[in-house]
Amino acid sequence: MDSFIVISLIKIFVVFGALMTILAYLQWVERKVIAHIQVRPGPYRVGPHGLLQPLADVIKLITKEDLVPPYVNKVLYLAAPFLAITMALLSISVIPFGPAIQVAGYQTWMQLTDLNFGVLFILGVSSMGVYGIALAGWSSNNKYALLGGLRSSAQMISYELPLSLAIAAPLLISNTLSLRKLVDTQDGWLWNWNLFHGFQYVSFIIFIIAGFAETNRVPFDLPEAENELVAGFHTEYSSMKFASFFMAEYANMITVSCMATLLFLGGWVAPWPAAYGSGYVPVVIFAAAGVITIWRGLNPRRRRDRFTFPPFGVVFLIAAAVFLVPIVQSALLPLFWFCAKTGAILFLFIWIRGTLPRFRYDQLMRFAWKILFPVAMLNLLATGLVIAAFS
Amino acid sequence: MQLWLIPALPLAGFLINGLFGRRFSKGLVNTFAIGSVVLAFLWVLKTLYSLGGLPAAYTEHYFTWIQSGALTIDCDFSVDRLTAVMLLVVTGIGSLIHIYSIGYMAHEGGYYRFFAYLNLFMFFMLTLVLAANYLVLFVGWEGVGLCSYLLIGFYFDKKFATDAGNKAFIVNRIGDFGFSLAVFLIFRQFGSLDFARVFAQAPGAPVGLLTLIGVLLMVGACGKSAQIPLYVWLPDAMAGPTPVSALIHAATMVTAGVYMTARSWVIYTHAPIAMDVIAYIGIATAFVAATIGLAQNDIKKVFAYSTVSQLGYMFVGVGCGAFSAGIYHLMTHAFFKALLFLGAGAVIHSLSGEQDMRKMGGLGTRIPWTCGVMFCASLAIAGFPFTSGFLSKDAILLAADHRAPWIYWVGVFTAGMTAFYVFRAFFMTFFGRYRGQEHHPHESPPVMLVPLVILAVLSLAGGYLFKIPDFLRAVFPPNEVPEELGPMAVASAAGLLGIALAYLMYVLKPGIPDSIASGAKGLYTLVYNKYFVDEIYDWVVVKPVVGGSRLVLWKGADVGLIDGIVNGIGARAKGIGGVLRLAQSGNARSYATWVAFGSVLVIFLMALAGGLR
Amino acid sequence: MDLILFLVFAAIAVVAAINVVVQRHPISSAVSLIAVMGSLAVLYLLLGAEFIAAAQVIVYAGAIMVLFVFVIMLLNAGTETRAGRSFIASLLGVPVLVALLALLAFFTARIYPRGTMVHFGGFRGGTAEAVGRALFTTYLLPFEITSILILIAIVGAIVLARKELE
Amino acid sequence: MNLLLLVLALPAAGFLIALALPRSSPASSRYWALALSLATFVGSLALLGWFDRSLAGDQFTVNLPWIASPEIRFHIAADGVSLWLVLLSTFLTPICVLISWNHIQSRVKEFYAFLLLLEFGLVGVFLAQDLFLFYVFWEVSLVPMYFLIGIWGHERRIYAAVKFFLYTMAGSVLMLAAIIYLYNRAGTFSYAAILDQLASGRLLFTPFEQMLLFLAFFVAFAIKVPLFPLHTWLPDAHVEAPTAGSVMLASVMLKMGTFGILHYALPLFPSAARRCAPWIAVLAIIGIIYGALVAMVQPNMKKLVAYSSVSHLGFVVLGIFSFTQLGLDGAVYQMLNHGITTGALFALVGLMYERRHSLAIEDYGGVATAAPWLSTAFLIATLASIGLPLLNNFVGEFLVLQGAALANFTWAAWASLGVILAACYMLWMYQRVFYGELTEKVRSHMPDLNLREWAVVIPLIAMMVWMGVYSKSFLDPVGKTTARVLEQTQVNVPYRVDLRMPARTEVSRAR
Amino acid sequence: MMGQVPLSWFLMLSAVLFSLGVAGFIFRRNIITMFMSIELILNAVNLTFITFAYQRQQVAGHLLAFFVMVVAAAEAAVGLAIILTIFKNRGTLNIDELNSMKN
Repeated sequence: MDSFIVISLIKIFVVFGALMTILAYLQWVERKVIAHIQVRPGPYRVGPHGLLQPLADVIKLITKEDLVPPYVNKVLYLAAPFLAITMALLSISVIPFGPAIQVAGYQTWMQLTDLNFGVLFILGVSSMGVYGIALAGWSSNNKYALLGGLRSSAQMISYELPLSLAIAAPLLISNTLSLRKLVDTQDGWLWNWNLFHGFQYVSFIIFIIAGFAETNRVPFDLPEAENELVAGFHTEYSSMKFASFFMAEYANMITVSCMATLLFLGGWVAPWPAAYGSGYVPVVIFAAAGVITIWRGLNPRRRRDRFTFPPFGVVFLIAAAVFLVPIVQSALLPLFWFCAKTGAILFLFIWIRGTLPRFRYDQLMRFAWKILFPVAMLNLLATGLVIAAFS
Repeated sequence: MQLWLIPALPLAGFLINGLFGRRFSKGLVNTFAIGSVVLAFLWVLKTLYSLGGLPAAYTEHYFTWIQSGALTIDCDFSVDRLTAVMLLVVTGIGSLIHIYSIGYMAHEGGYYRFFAYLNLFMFFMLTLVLAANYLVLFVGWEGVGLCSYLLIGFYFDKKFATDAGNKAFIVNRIGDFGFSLAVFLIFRQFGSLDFARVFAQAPGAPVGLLTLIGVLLMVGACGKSAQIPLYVWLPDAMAGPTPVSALIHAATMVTAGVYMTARSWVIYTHAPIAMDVIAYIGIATAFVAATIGLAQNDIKKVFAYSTVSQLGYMFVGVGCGAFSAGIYHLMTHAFFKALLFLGAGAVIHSLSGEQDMRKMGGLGTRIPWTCGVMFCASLAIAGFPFTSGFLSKDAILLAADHRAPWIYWVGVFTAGMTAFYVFRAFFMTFFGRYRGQEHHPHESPPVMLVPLVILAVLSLAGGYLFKIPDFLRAVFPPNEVPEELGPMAVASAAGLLGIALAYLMYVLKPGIPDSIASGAKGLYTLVYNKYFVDEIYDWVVVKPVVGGSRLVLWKGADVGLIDGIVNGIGARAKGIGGVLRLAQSGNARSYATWVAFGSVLVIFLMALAGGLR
Repeated sequence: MDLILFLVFAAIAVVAAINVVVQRHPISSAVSLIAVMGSLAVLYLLLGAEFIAAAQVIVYAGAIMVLFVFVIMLLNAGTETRAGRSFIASLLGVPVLVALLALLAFFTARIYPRGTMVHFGGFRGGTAEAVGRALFTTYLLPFEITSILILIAIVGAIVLARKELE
Repeated sequence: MNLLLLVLALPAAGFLIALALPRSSPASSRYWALALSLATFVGSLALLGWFDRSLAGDQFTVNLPWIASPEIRFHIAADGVSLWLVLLSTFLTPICVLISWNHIQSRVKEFYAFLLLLEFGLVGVFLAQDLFLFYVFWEVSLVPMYFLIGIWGHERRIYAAVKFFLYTMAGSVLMLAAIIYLYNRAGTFSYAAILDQLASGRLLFTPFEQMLLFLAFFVAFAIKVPLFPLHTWLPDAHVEAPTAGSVMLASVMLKMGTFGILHYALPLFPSAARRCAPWIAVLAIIGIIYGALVAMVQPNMKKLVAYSSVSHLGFVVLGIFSFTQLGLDGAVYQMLNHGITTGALFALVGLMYERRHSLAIEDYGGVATAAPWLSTAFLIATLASIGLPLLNNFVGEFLVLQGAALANFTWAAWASLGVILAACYMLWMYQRVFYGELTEKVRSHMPDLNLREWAVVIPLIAMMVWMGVYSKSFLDPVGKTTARVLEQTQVNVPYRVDLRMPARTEVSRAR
Repeated sequence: MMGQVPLSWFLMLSAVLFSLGVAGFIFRRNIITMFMSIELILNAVNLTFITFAYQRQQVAGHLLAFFVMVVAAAEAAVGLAIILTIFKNRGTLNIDELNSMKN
């Protein structure tokens, strides 16, 4: 009983810390990726390859003057970012990163808590996420903000339907609402993943698109369209409150990616069974990464690389070594696969932001209602029929 | 034998003229109108000829008109001697008057309409006389009423004309009321309406019922033949063109009542009371109408009232069992009264529309032909010995004498009055000086004179040409009245007296009438105003009915009472919406409160009802 | 444990509900109502109605209330005006409410003097599976009918909205 | 394809088509309505052709299951009476279409849609053989009339429409209650089955029960007829209704009531009917005289004709409750006559309204000079309606009165007063409207009939003459059916009260 | 035993919420707020359903609640559309100014 609470608290701290850093560095990653897409170095000054940039940003945001404009509805103005971030983080709490592990004799799951209706929970929480933006837009008593809020709420309601429908299909296949069981049903080869196993390509794509919309990412970032709405719903926000909106956005991205992973890509399950050496993939990858970095460090293109790359390479090699330790393997391998898949989807997010332009609002809505929704519907119907046929 | 052709021909004339007459020339209209009637006349002659002496009724069946349960109304025509007489009178006189109308109506508008109506009338009249059962007779009965309505209202932009038309139709309707009731009773009693079957069973029927039937039939006859109390329409009917007055309101239609009662003689002979009623009504009408006739100044009115009183005579005849005498007088009356009217028409025509005798006078030299024929007619109606009128009237009076002397005496007195006022009119018109404004009276065209002359001959000699009583002896029960000279002499004497008196008062000493009038002022005004009968009817019947139904029934009962109740219920229903007016505040929150209140109440009641246990 | 949960969230619910009623501004009421719904969802969980709880959050809090907020924002409805008054409401309202509450309380107290005690997991029939099964077997007809109802509602809403556009 | 179904389906189809037609081209809906109504009429003529006049019973029966539980069947059939009433409605609908041609300018397609729906309902009412189906059609026919009055009526249309609706509903609710009670007792809505149970004595009502049921039915029908105290909706409805509405209302709709009495109230509850007969007859006679008197003083042509309808329908009721072959035949015939004649009158009044835009009598005068043919047609209609022989009404009135005389001579005597008064009010109106000096207003506003109006008038007049001259062609089937009704009303049910009326003896003697 | 909640408390809670909802409906003038009060009432009723479902250990109550939600959703869609229309036509959301129901 008590141990349960203790473990839960520990897990909470661990996950929270990890999540925060990930959020911070996700920003860094995004800037880097987009920079390289646009063929420029990106953050480079603060720390090696700007690795300390997030830290700097955090300091900046915290130390910035936190001004509350007059004529705003105080309570809601203050509540909005809090609400946004809370809802964003809340959904993380049911997401499993990996299977049960043994820590100091305690058997626990790599998951804050398991609800056997976890998917519903996430849906509910994410649907609550609207309020953050909507209230922010409304309470800051500014017509751009209001418009942003309106747009976001409309957009989110609209895209929540295809999202849910897209989710429903894989749920039908693996016949559970518990994220954990969801992963278990996709164990084994990668053709057991719902994506391939149930031919859920359509719903996967729909899910990704709707996910973009839900998280107000490009090309669906109408609520904060700078050139129309001067940054939309968070125009009036500054410093930490502004940051919390950002964090909420990235947290949502992570949630969506995790959901995608769990629903379609088999969660932490390796593409093929460990018996066939899937366990050595991370070793190989990290080793290769280490070798490459060291090689790049030995004959650098920039002066600094000579000092920065070798340590990285060493770190990678150590990581590779760690993956060879049998005790931790059970814990790390699933985590690796999970992060890999999630990371891939996050990269997709960033990549698309780097490439696609923004929709026009009516296009957005028409797309949601006239294309996504019917297609999702049909897909669900087809899936249901197939399942009914084969069971 | 194609009896149906007889009415069918005028009907065809009516249809042709009625539908296309507007586009026809007058000649064409005449051709169809007169042609059809004359053809009908000829066809009648041929029929009668080929039927021979008509020992018994000859009937033709065409189709079944109404068939329902036990009731079967066939469209049958039948001819017996009575019908034959009527046919001859109707078609003969009808043809003459049609021909006369050519001249008379020459300058009137609605030429084709006039002749169409006349033809229609001929059709219905012939149907009436040809009918073999009461309902077909009723068809003609109503139809002639319709035509008289149309023709009286011929000048329909004149209100008095249309009023007269309505009056005629409605009064007739009142008569028909009695007639139809009689028909119902007849069917109820005999299970049929065919004359043959009815009369065959009549002897066996209860006398009371027969009497009732007879009286009701008489009511119908009163309407149609302008007897007391329903005679009021006839004088007004003079609003129509004069030929109409001659044909319909003198010669034929008004005699339909007489014909009908004579036709139903079987019923009457078994219901003596009914016959008495007829006789009384007849004599009373004859007398009253004659008295009114004494004081009229409108020439047509005079003849109208004389018609009424002559009809009275006919009913006296029928009522006294001398059916043949009645029919006899019907025929002769048709001759001379038609002649009188046509003559009057000619006078009016020559004075271009003047009808007031006080504005006439001295026309005898100006329009001698007219004067002559009018004289013949006057003699006939006055019962001058050995004229046709003399014969028929005496037949009636003899029968009356035989039945009830007092009727006879009244009749004689009436005859005297008749002679007086007819000749009064005659003298006022043709003798003395011309009193109208300067104007050149012109003799009528030959197309008008020829019929007049023919009629004149008939009214003088017609009684001898057609010895109706002998001819009808086969139809009617023997009613042997000894040919006594006394009554005849008295009657003709009365007539001559009347003529002499008129001559005295209007030719020799024109001052007398006024002195008499001023002498017996009350009496004179009473008579002059026709005993105020119209006014009395107006005050007693019309106004109360109309006013009553407007104020009491419509505004009162309908709108006030019934609708009041209905709307009241409606209003109450509206009020039920809320116990308090408050509940209708249209305020949603109040409504919500009421709902809440109600639910609380319900819960509470549930609690009381045992939620507590 | 359960007791604490109940008390906490019941308290939240009641306070928020009061807030719904007393707040002058519709959006504040809306937010409070969301709070009510959230706490109710928790109570549902406590009662073992996990599916309904989720549905409560998704449908009510996530969809319906969003609509409300959306409309409020769209109409930019300010604090309500004092114009107009309902005599009846001000006259009968309070007593009626008191009576209503009293009656309801009385009945519950009377009928459930010591009804069953509620503890988490006391009822496991509320899983999505159970609900779904019931929904597609016993209650299939009403379920279909609700679909029709929703269709009608959609049509009606569209029609009204279009009319509003003109 | 059963003819009845065809006759019933065509108007329904027309209704749908009319709705489907584009609002933009009213002409198309006019032509469609005309075509469909004519097609319906032709169909009903075929009905007439196939009808076997030698039978008294139902023909062209269609009996399909409609509602499983409680078992309600779509059971329609035609007998000698309903046949003619169906023909009447299908005959008048195209005429209504024609008279509304220019009269209706707003919401044309809806108007014609409602007109056809009305026809559908009316035909259904006359054909239904299942009590519930009958009730359904009854209400179906009520609705479009409500809208016809309420939308296209004159000034006080809403009041009139609501009044009409409430009156009729009040009645029909009673009837519904009675029908349901019957169902509870008989276990079926099928009219034939119920009659059969009654005849075989399997279904017995206590006299009281029967009286209540009879009254429930009768009041519903009497309101529709309308019988004397329940008539006040009629004048308003007529005055406010558009011409076509008045025509359909007067000519066909009122017959629903009398048809209902004849077809349902009598055979179902014979003894109660016979016990009530004297009272109802008295009411009918009051209606006759009262309606005539009130009509006499109306300043408004339509109101006058409306009240005259009250009077005429009084004859019908009187005939029915004389319980004699003649009376019943006359009543049915009078229904048809009144349909034709009053229909014609309303149509003509409507034509005059189109010209002069007034219904007030004093706004007219001298029309006969301006429009001779119009006034001729009106005169013929007038004469028909005052029962001139050789025109249709005479036959009906004569039969009714004769029948009444067989039943009770006093009734006939009183009722005959109505005939006199009819002459009074009709001729008086005719005089004031058509005769007299031609005023300038009238002259300028009164063109004579045009071709379309001829097409309206000619058939009506032709029917008047035909029905007046050769009634045999109509009375045969009617007689068969009425005889059956009469025989049904004499079915010897144990508690049958013996009727103490001269009628029976007279009838037997007349047979 | 300790730590458990009497069933009736849930019912009490629902009663309170219900009354609050009614109060909101009666005393608020803003249509939207009144509408929200209705939702509150519905929620209260749902709570009752769920509670009874627990007491009777039957899922039926949940279904009722579910249907209530569906209906509420539909109602919200239409109702809000109506409110929009009203606002566009009348320019006010105050129920007391929308008294066209009066005669």
